[in-house]
Amino acid sequence: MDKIINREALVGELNKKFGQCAEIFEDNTNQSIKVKPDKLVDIMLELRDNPNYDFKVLMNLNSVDYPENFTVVYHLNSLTHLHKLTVKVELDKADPQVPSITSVWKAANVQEREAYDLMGIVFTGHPNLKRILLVDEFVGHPLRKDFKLQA
Amino acid sequence: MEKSFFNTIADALRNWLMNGLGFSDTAAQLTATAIWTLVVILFILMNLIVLVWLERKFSAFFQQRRGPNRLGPAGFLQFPVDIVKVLGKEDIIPANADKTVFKIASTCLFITTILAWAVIPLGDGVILADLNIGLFYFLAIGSTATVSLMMGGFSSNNKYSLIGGMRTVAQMISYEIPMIFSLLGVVMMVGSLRLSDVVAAQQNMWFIVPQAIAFLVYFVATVAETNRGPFDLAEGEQELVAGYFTEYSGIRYAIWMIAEYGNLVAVSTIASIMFLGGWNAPFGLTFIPGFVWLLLKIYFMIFLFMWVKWTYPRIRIDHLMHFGWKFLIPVSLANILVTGIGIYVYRLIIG
Amino acid sequence: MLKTQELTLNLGPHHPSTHGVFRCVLNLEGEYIQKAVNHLGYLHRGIEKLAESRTYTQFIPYNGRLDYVAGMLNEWTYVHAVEKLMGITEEIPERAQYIRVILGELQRLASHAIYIASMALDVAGATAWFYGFRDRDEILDLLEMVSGQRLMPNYMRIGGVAADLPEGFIEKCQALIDEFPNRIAEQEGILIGNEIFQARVKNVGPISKEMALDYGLTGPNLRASGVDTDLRRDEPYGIYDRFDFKVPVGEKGDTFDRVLVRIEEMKESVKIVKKALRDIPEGPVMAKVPKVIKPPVGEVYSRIENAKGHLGFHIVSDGSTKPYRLRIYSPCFVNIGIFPEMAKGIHLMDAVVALASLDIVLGEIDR
Amino acid sequence: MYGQGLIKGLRITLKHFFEKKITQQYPEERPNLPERFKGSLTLNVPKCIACGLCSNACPNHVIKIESQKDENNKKKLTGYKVMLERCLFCGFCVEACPTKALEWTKEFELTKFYREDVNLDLFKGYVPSPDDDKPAKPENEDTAQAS
Repeated sequence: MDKIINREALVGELNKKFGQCAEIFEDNTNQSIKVKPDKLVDIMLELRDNPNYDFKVLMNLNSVDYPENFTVVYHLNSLTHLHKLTVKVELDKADPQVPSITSVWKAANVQEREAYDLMGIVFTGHPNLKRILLVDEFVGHPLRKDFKLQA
Repeated sequence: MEKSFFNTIADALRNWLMNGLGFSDTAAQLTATAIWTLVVILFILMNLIVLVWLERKFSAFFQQRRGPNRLGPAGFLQFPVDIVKVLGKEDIIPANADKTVFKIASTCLFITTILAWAVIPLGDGVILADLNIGLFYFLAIGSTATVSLMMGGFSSNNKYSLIGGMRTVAQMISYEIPMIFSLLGVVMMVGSLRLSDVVAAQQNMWFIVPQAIAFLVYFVATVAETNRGPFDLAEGEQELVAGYFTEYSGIRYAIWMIAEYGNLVAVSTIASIMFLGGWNAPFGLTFIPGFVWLLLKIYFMIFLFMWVKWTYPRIRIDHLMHFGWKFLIPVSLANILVTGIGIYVYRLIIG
Repeated sequence: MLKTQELTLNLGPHHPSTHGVFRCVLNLEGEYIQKAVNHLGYLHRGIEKLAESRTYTQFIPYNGRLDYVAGMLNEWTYVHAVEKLMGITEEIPERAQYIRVILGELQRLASHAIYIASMALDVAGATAWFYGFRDRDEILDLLEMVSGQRLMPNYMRIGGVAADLPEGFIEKCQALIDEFPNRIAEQEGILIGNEIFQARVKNVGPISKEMALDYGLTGPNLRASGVDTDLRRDEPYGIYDRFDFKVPVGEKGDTFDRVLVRIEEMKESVKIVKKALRDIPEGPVMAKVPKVIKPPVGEVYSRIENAKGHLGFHIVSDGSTKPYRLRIYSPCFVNIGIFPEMAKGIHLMDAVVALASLDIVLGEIDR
Repeated sequence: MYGQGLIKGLRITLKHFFEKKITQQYPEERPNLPERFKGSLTLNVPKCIACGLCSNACPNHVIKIESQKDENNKKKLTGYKVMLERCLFCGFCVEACPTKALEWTKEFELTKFYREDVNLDLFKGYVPSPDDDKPAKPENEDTAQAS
């Protein structure tokens, strides 16, 4: 099974360092934290570079269209400690904007473009935020729940 | 014996033209030459039919497949049928192509191939023009083939063709040199550029024995000269789709193929003549005519070409250049030096 | 006035060596690449959106359409994710676990055989290509025997596998697995040991350890760069903790290392299948799961070691019969992101080889 | 020594040159298909109880079932269509069938000249009248044959 990181300590240290930006997110996986979008890049850098966490790998970058908000989900993995962490950022339904973390992991580049393409989340500071899978003229973002499917 | 046989036919033809039809001497000579040219073209085409079939069969056998086997015995008639198909295809000329050059490029290559065949003997005395500079003529004509490949590459208005054409020029010019140098050793030993003299000098020993290195250099250089794998960079289908003939279709494409296979047969024939004793029969098996021996040797060479092509991956262009200039040319030059010393020592001993 | 200019070359989408409909715009200086830009999406089918209108069981066949040369592994990833979401990973019957390992490793062999084969074709070694596809075809025959299909098996089920192994499978599989080391040796003889091939692939497109982690490479590509990681060993799923196998790791991370790592991995896979065939117990192949799969509300991110890298499924369940959101982390999609970086400054011929060495499958990239 | 690999490669290809060839001569030599092969679909009509489970199991909704209630208030099949052009060949329908009426055949040459011909009409046209108490008989003998 996955190794569980001590989230209380992690959140405490993050909050101490960057000021009330992270909190524990309760779900069934027991490895999620929720952070505020404006401090995201700093937190990710800390998570990557601090040897206590050492999250060298961005496993997955996902975006979910919940009824109340858009959530961008970052799955992190550490090759040395073999523990995992899920970082969630909740975004406003009307104007989903989140800072890009391409400067932290280049792996985020294509995944953020995909999230922009299919979910319509704007990653500010992304070097090349264009549609990646769909054509440039495409209207709408298919993975949103309000996207009308045509047979 | 054989010489008389073919010469008798030629003489009979000339006599018949002059006496029977009342041609003048020059006219009879010209007509006989024209007929010979037709025979050569026919020979190339016949070879082509066999070669395309062989190439497909051999590649299939190397790959544990069966190859063509539907039309005719063992699929032998597949190629004639393909030719008919190709003739029926639309002749597509790309927009903005240099139309004139595009049209004549493939024919130019075919012409050089046929011209090269003028001095290649297919048996004792079976030759169109037994020039005293036969080998020189062959090499000189062979190097003009580069121009037509470049024409095809440049005129197609296609980036892949352009890169393919550029690669061809670089490659063929580089590999011309070791090819010529490798043949020089043989020429030095014979003391003549006439191909029939070269064959005559191999009565007792084939030149592959004293000139083994030259044979290897020649083999590698000709693989590059004929644009066959592992040196088929000009076509380079993995990155250049089909190289200089990407845009060709129908009969023009077929002419490229005919010329390429014609070149392949030509260089194989030269190899057989220069190194494998030409129409001399080995082990005293003289009851088989020399013409057949020569054909066997040619096809042995072609088998070698195909074997290599269907085993090796393609070499990279810079490695190709390094290999040509830094390895093959020094080796062939050293071979010339050793041959020269050898001849000098031999003369010193014999007196 | 003479002047020079950069040549813009469209590599693809219909090009022999882009392994599908991948398009790359190259800026060439001579034949050296100055800049490469990826263009994806020619095969986009919206499988993630499709999943939202299919039940959990009904989505299984679509996995074969992702990475169509390793369908069995994809299905395994998906059913493993759903099982994890439902919390029934421990209830899968022994026999089903062994069947999954056998078929998964066979599929990995098939996928790597294709990798070696297409690598050979991209350096114009057509004969080695045929040998690779011959080996792969024999594996596919086995998969067909089990599942009825060669590429899209639809054999894994949530809670086990669809049916027991057919009669005669064990013997046939044993025969093939005993023969397979010879096949690998043949590929090593005709391709890997060939000096021309080595000259073509050595020092081409090297990826350093840091760069590989930064760009999120996974699987054999990451291991070739010298990162010692394998999910089968580090986070054993299924019954992989019972198998003892080496994890081959490269040194330089160049194309040759990527090929070698896969060749070594094939040898290890053969060992795993051999042991699994020896140890496979009798018994049921399906756990007791409800007919209608209704996972509890929640989410799961589960990944397993696919042939191309870590294939991950992030499934968000709202307690209904259909996934609320299903995200496929596709290894090829992320791996291809490094190609523009790799291609910078190398020769056009090398770019084709470097692209092939990433082992991309467009069905998975574009989803 | 440099060149060893080259010679080894030549040896391997030469060995295969004289080996037995492995290509299947397809139209004459039929492939030996396994028992579970998923080719075309066949319906054993008398067994079918028109329950609709196959239609429900299908991810792409390619199966259309028409049925009528007979005098005993039992469902009777009046039409069974498979839009094979959208079929994934996943086999969920065959697995779902409670009476094993729907089965795979080993027929794999499914290409047709016209697109409409691809779709299967496994059962059609037979509308049982109230006074007809004989079991439903397939009209299209060759496609609906019980295997």
